[in-house]
Amino acid sequence: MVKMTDLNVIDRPNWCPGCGNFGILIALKGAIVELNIEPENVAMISGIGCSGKVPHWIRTYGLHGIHGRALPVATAVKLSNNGLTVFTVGGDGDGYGIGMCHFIHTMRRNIDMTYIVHNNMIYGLTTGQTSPTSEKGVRTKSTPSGVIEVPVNPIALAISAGATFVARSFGGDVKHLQKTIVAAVKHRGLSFVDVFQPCVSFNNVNTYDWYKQRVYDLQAAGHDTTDKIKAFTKSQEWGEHIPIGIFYEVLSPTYEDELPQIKDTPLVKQLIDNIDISGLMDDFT
Amino acid sequence: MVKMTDLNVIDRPNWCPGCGNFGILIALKGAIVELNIEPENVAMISGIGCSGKVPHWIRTYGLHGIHGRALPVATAVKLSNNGLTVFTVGGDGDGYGIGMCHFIHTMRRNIDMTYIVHNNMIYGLTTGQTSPTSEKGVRTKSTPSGVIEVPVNPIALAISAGATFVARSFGGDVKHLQKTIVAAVKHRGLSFVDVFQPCVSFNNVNTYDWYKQRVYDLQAAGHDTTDKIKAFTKSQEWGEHIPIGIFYEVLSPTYEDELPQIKDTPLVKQLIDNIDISGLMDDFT
Amino acid sequence: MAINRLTWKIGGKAGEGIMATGMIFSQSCSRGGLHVYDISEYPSLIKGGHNNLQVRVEDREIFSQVKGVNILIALNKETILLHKGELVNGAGIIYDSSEVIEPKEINDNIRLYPIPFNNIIKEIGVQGIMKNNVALGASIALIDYDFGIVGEVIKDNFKRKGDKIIDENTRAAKAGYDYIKNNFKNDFEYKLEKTGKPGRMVLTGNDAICMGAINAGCKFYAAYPMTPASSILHFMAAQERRFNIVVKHTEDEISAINMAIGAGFTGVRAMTGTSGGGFCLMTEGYGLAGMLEVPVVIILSMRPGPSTGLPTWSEQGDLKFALNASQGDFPRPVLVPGDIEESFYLTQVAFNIAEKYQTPVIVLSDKNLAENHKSTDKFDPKKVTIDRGSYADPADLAASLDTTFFKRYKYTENGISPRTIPGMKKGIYTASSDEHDEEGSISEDIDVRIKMMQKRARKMDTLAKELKQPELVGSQDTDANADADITIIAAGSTKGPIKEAMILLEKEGIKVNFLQIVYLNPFPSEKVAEVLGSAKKTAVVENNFSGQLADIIKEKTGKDVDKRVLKYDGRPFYPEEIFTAIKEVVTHG
Amino acid sequence: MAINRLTWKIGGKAGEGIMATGMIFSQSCSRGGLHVYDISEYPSLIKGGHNNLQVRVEDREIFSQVKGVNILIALNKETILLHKGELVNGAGIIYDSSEVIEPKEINDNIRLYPIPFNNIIKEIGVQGIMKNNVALGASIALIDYDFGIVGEVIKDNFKRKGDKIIDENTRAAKAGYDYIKNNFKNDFEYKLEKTGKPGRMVLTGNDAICMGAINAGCKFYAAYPMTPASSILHFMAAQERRFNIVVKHTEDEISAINMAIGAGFTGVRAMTGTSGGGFCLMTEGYGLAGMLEVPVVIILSMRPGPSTGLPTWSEQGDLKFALNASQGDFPRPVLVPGDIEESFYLTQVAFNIAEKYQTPVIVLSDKNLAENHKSTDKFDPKKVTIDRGSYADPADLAASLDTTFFKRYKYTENGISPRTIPGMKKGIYTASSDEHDEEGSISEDIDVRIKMMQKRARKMDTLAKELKQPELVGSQDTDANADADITIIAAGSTKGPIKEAMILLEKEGIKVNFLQIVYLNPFPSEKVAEVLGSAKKTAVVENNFSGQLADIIKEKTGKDVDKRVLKYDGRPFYPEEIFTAIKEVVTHG
Ligand SMILES: Cc1ncc(C[n+]2csc(CCOP(=O)(O)OP(=O)(O)O)c2C)c(N)n1
Ligand SMILES: Cc1ncc(C[n+]2csc(CCOP(=O)(O)OP(=O)(O)O)c2C)c(N)n1
Ligand code: SF4
Ligand code: SF4
Ligand SMILES: [Mg+2]
Ligand SMILES: [Mg+2]
Repeated sequence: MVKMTDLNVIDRPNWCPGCGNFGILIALKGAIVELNIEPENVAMISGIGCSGKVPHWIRTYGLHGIHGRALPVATAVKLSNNGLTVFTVGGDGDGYGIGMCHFIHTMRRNIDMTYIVHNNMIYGLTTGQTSPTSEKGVRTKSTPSGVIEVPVNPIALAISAGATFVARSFGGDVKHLQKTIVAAVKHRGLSFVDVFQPCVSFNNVNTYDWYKQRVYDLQAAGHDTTDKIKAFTKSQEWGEHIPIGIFYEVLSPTYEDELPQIKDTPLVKQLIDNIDISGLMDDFT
Repeated sequence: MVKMTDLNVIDRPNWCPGCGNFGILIALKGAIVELNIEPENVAMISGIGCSGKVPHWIRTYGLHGIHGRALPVATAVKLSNNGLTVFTVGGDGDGYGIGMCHFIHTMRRNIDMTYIVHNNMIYGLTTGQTSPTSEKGVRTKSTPSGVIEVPVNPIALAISAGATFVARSFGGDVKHLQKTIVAAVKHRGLSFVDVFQPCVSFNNVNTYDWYKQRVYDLQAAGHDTTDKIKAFTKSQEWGEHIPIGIFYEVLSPTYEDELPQIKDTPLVKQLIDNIDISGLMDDFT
Repeated sequence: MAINRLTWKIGGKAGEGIMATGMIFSQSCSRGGLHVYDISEYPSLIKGGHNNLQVRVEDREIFSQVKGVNILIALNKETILLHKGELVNGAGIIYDSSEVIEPKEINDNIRLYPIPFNNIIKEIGVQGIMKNNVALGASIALIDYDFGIVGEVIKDNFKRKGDKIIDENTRAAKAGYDYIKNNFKNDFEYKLEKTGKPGRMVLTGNDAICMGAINAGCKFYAAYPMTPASSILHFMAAQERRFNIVVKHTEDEISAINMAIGAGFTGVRAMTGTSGGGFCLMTEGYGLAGMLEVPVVIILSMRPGPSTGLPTWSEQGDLKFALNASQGDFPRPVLVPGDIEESFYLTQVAFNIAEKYQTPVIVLSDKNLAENHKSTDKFDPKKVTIDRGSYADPADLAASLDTTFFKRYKYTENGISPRTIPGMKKGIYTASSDEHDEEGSISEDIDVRIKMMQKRARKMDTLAKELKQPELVGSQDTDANADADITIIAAGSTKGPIKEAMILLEKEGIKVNFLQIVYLNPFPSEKVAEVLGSAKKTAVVENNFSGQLADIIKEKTGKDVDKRVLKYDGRPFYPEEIFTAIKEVVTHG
Repeated sequence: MAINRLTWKIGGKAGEGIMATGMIFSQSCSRGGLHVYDISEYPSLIKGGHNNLQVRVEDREIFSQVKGVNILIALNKETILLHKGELVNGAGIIYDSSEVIEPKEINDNIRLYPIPFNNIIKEIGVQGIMKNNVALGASIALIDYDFGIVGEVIKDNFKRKGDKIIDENTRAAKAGYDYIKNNFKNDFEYKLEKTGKPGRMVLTGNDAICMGAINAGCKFYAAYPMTPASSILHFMAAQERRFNIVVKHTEDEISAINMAIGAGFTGVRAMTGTSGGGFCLMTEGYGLAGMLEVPVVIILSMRPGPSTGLPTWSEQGDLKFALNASQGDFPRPVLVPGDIEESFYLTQVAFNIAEKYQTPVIVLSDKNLAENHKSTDKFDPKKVTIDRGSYADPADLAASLDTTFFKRYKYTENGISPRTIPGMKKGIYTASSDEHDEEGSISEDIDVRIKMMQKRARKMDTLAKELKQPELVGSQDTDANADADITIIAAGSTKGPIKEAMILLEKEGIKVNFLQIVYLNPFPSEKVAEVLGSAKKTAVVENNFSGQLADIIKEKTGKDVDKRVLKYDGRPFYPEEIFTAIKEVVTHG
């Protein structure tokens, strides 16, 4: 049995005291323990941002890459060794800003892995600029006169892009989050979880309280997760009441399912020292 | 009055005979004539692809930039001279593949300009690889065993991203297309038009006939363009019956509206030789 | 007793307002007519890690930090442990009296000034975060500086936050001041006195770049945040309405440079700024601007790579990258300011070159230059005249046909073609990333290709001819020594410590000349070759691992420098390090 | 009468099957034991623009095109007008008899073979598109070659399309063949005869790269289409199920390289391929791989820039870009194959270097090498042994703690640290783009930074030591001339025309040595300096504007070559051009 301590590292996370990332890290570890996945069979992939540091603070294999590019890395990790449980973690800027191209294309690929976005509606690590999820009008270092564009709606985008598991949770509710992550990992195919994450240093609007006063659980409310239109409709709710939980879940073949190349043996375990190209050379003669 | 011939250039487009781009070019010119916009006040911005060559074959100002990056260029052209009518034209690979990040972020910006995608569901200029709009299972040079992921749905994505004018048309129906482009240009804010464009060289599935047999006009069918959920629902229709026309249109302040910097004078017309930074220097003393 | 010559340092956890307090100190010194140079260190995290800021003050112009701290404000114990080694004899530590400092922890010659921060704060009824103001005030008392100036600076800095905040900050500082005056003898060895001369600006290289850009008429700034270029975005954004600039925080750096290109194409002076990782994403657009012949200014502010590297530290590791980024050969002017004044003036020059030569121009800075403050005389906003380059002659335009494109890429002797912008009647053309003929139409013709490559390249020749070769100088910018023992060649922010080191070397009787490379491209090969040919000895001083400038020098002149003085731990050079290295070369070869 | 020594050319509109027809001709010659080298030209559009393909055939190994066409198949009139200047005396033109050719349009010494394509096609009842087969057959008759071989090649090529297609193609070719035999005298001066020796492969550099990659165990290929690298994607995709490779056409090049990094990190041999514009987008990932020490092979296939440039033509304009891409200093091995064999073997070497040195490796090719075909002996798949580098010792792993990360970045003498991959118990670590310590944890420590930079750099030193310096050769790969008049230095695809030019020069009594640079980095400075020091004269031959290789040589050795022979119009060198340029240098300096 995997224990919480198996996932601990010696260094303490250097996030600001009170940062919402702490709760997410706990839920993430909790989910891995609950699912009983050996740490060496987990790959934790991230880009750059406060949230991107997660792989350094959990004892699994990790890759802390470049800003916005974690999903392609994770995709290849999974395709190279489909025996691994692969997580991608990162910020809203990382995933919905600079990484938006990969976000949409990964959603339509249905690789069996889990993507968790620490959505604090701000650029934390670069000390407080607007993020794609910042609300219209918000004043930040890079938008001192207020954000002009409307925020992205990651839930609606993921649904529109073809994701097969789309959920939202809240870092301030570790239980809900852990449950959601467990469901995400169990889902066969790409699972996407947008997580509300209070940033105590640069976002003094969307605080723990702000969320607590607004979030309600879709599952408790009896939401039908199999209906795409209803899921989309729910994704449009914002303001006084904000839904969390699973918006949409549907089963369809994973990307790996359609690759006979890795049906029997993961790529990484295939022998490469006896490849025979003589037939290939004949083709050119 | 602007005439069709004012927009002609000496060179003939070097697209394959029968290519759907010809119809789009005619409709585009027709729309500019119909709207009576002086050619020198039009900026036609494109990336790379067969479709990306449009600026070379219409006598307006043009910029034929790099693959997938036309929208940021166009955005800045408009913000630099908001007196111009700005078009972005390009392919499905250009716009929905490599350019997806800019696509989503431009949709939420509501700059008053028009984006037309020549959607041939294939990479034309690079001789026939899969595009993000290729249907699942399609065999192309880059996917000889068939495309695995589900296609992107540009209409659903644009709606989800916050676009204020979302339409689809068909290059085989120049009248419909011209009407749609005219409506797009007249719309105050970002207008997005996905155009079905037969590629006679590399896409022998989605042919003129294929489209003709399937498309029906949303406006003729009495679609309510102001309802986002209905628009999204319509965006999900595919197969035997495929809607064209305006899916969604809503009025909201443009990006430019919220820039007092350019309220009176476009940036390009502001004098720069008498800027006084002495107060700024005082701030640092 | 040392008057007007000290280094003041404050350290504590990230998020405790170290930077703001340091800024107040620097400004206070500057307003008293003193010169300051400050440098800050912070890790890539928001709160809790160790931050520090060090201000050097003198009554002559100073160009870098130096070794040896005279007064250390330790907001926590860690600061003492980390920095006690930097303290000189007679230095003082201001710290929280609740911390226990064992005698063995600290050198006998160091004076301790424990202060009951919490009590004081409680007494005067302000927030705990004001601790650093108390400490600041205490330090002012210790060095016997004019508290009135400090009060004014606090007032100005918190103007926008309202009277209450000003009052609290001032009271906190005053309480610290009084505590020292009341509880300690006035025998601290290091003092500051105001000079009565007017104050200077206290600003960073990034501030200067922004002022330069604004003064040059930059109307469009698009960028994605990246240390150490983010503060340019913040500055420009803060000024967007005052100076009518459109400032856009874009979705990524690809968008940023393509927007800048769009603006440049439309006739607006446009700029973008980033660091290495973001510049990677801009390289394709960089080449595009080169091909379209669209003016764009790119601020590339270096930090240590490879990859994310040390994101909040400094390096000059992107010289060769900047010079060779993007496929193919095209004009790539690269300008390297060495200090804050040059950051201001060269940014303006960059805009002029960009428009005159219709090409992207890189201004290469680094974190040291970008983020450290220096007291600086006000700039001369009229020194660099705006040159918008060659727009198409209206007569030519009127004469051109209605059916063809304008010859936007006309072959000319100097390589520069007449420019039109959208909106100009009869100036219509398409700017194409494909190779194109004079009218901008795509062409694969051999003749067109050759002529167009040559035309573009000629712009660089023209520019090279226009530029003066750099001048060799002696210590303190005097004429070069005819019989110098060694010549230092360098580019960028190492200029400051080099200037300081030259003073030290001169004192030891070592005569040093200095050749600053401001244009990395077009490179002043002639002058550099001459110097390398005639100097007794030569050295480069670079903040990178491999000696990139030395490599470039060799590529351009065929000559090796005798010594590569390199530092690549993310920290700037101390003058003393350069002094030692150069002395070693001179004395032992 | 010239036997087994001719150049055959076919031209027409894009989309008319020019390439396929040329391929049949080349393969037919090769199967007859002859050597072929073909080169195609096409514009960046799909149909209608002018395409042409030229095949040179001899009974000795040949390495490039030469000037002078002996037989021209003109599928349209434009082809005649464009290429008539290339025809030698006695050459023949096969063309549609419905085209009118005025006597003044064509030289007297050219023979005309008008063929009623349409009639023939109608008669035998095949599609119009088969016109080129008719022409092909006609050319076979003219040169008196064995039609049986052509029939077999057609059969093999259309195997997958079914018997009907095979039959139609064969009949069309036969009809053209017969038409010539029946209507013209058998007096054409240029003939081909099969040699009875076994046939060779006819393939491109890209084909060879793919075979090399597959043979090296590449299991993951991610790319975004871009000429001239697209055909690698097509090849790998076509073979994905046969060789169990995951091939991904990604959303962009950024994704492509990051996927390759993900695969490399997981322990799978991975590759990506692109051209300049796409490589721009990969530069950030390139640096990432350098920092993470993850093996990745990047094929950078050059075409003329800047920007989109001439997308379907060739250039060697990205040498300095490849060497300096991405911020900071890190090991950047760059390998440059000069021909098809080297494309095969060096790709395998690249995988070995990537894994052994845990670093990204660039294989630099160009459109000429990537897309032109050459008849080539079968490769030796056993020549390059797979070397997977140093994985962590299981004993070390077992001994390591459960609470710490594995020392994945251990400081070692040769710079190479033991590697673990996900799934390995106790090998757990995080690969970080931030500077990190031996365990991969983020560190901003001065000492760690310095040691880690040095560790990474040492890998390059170790590699440099492992490599042999290149050898100087004489004409036809003989030993170098002791008293050569000149030494040519070059890298990449110019090798072919240089080898041909050397033969020509030798015939004129000019003795030439050749030094091929295969490793642009680590650069063989020692050997190059020695050659530059001892050669009577030196020249580089490069397909770019500025002489990038010559610049690199100067940076590395301090020495100028005497002459930069440059061509940058997108076309490859003709041996004759090199001959002339070199002769000029030798005779007039
Ligand atoms: C290419 C590139 N551009 C910019 C940066 C600088 N940068 C680092 S993190 C970050 C954004 C952080 O915001 P987010 O992704 O929301 O993460 P958070 O810190 O809020 O968790 C940026 C812009 C970078 N590292 N790389
Ligand atoms: C960065 C970059 N990658 C790849 C290419 C090669 N390329 C040119 S056009 C194109 C795709 C064309 O497809 P699409 O955008 O759908 O346009 P179409 O030709 O179908 O109109 C590609 C991949 C490029 N020019 N730049
Ligand atoms: S800046 Fe915000 S997101 Fe980053 S560690 Fe601090 S609280 Fe968390
Ligand atoms: S390849 Fe397709 S899209 Fe391109 S010009 Fe030909 S028909 Fe049109
Ligand atoms: Mg964030
Ligand atoms: Mg397309």
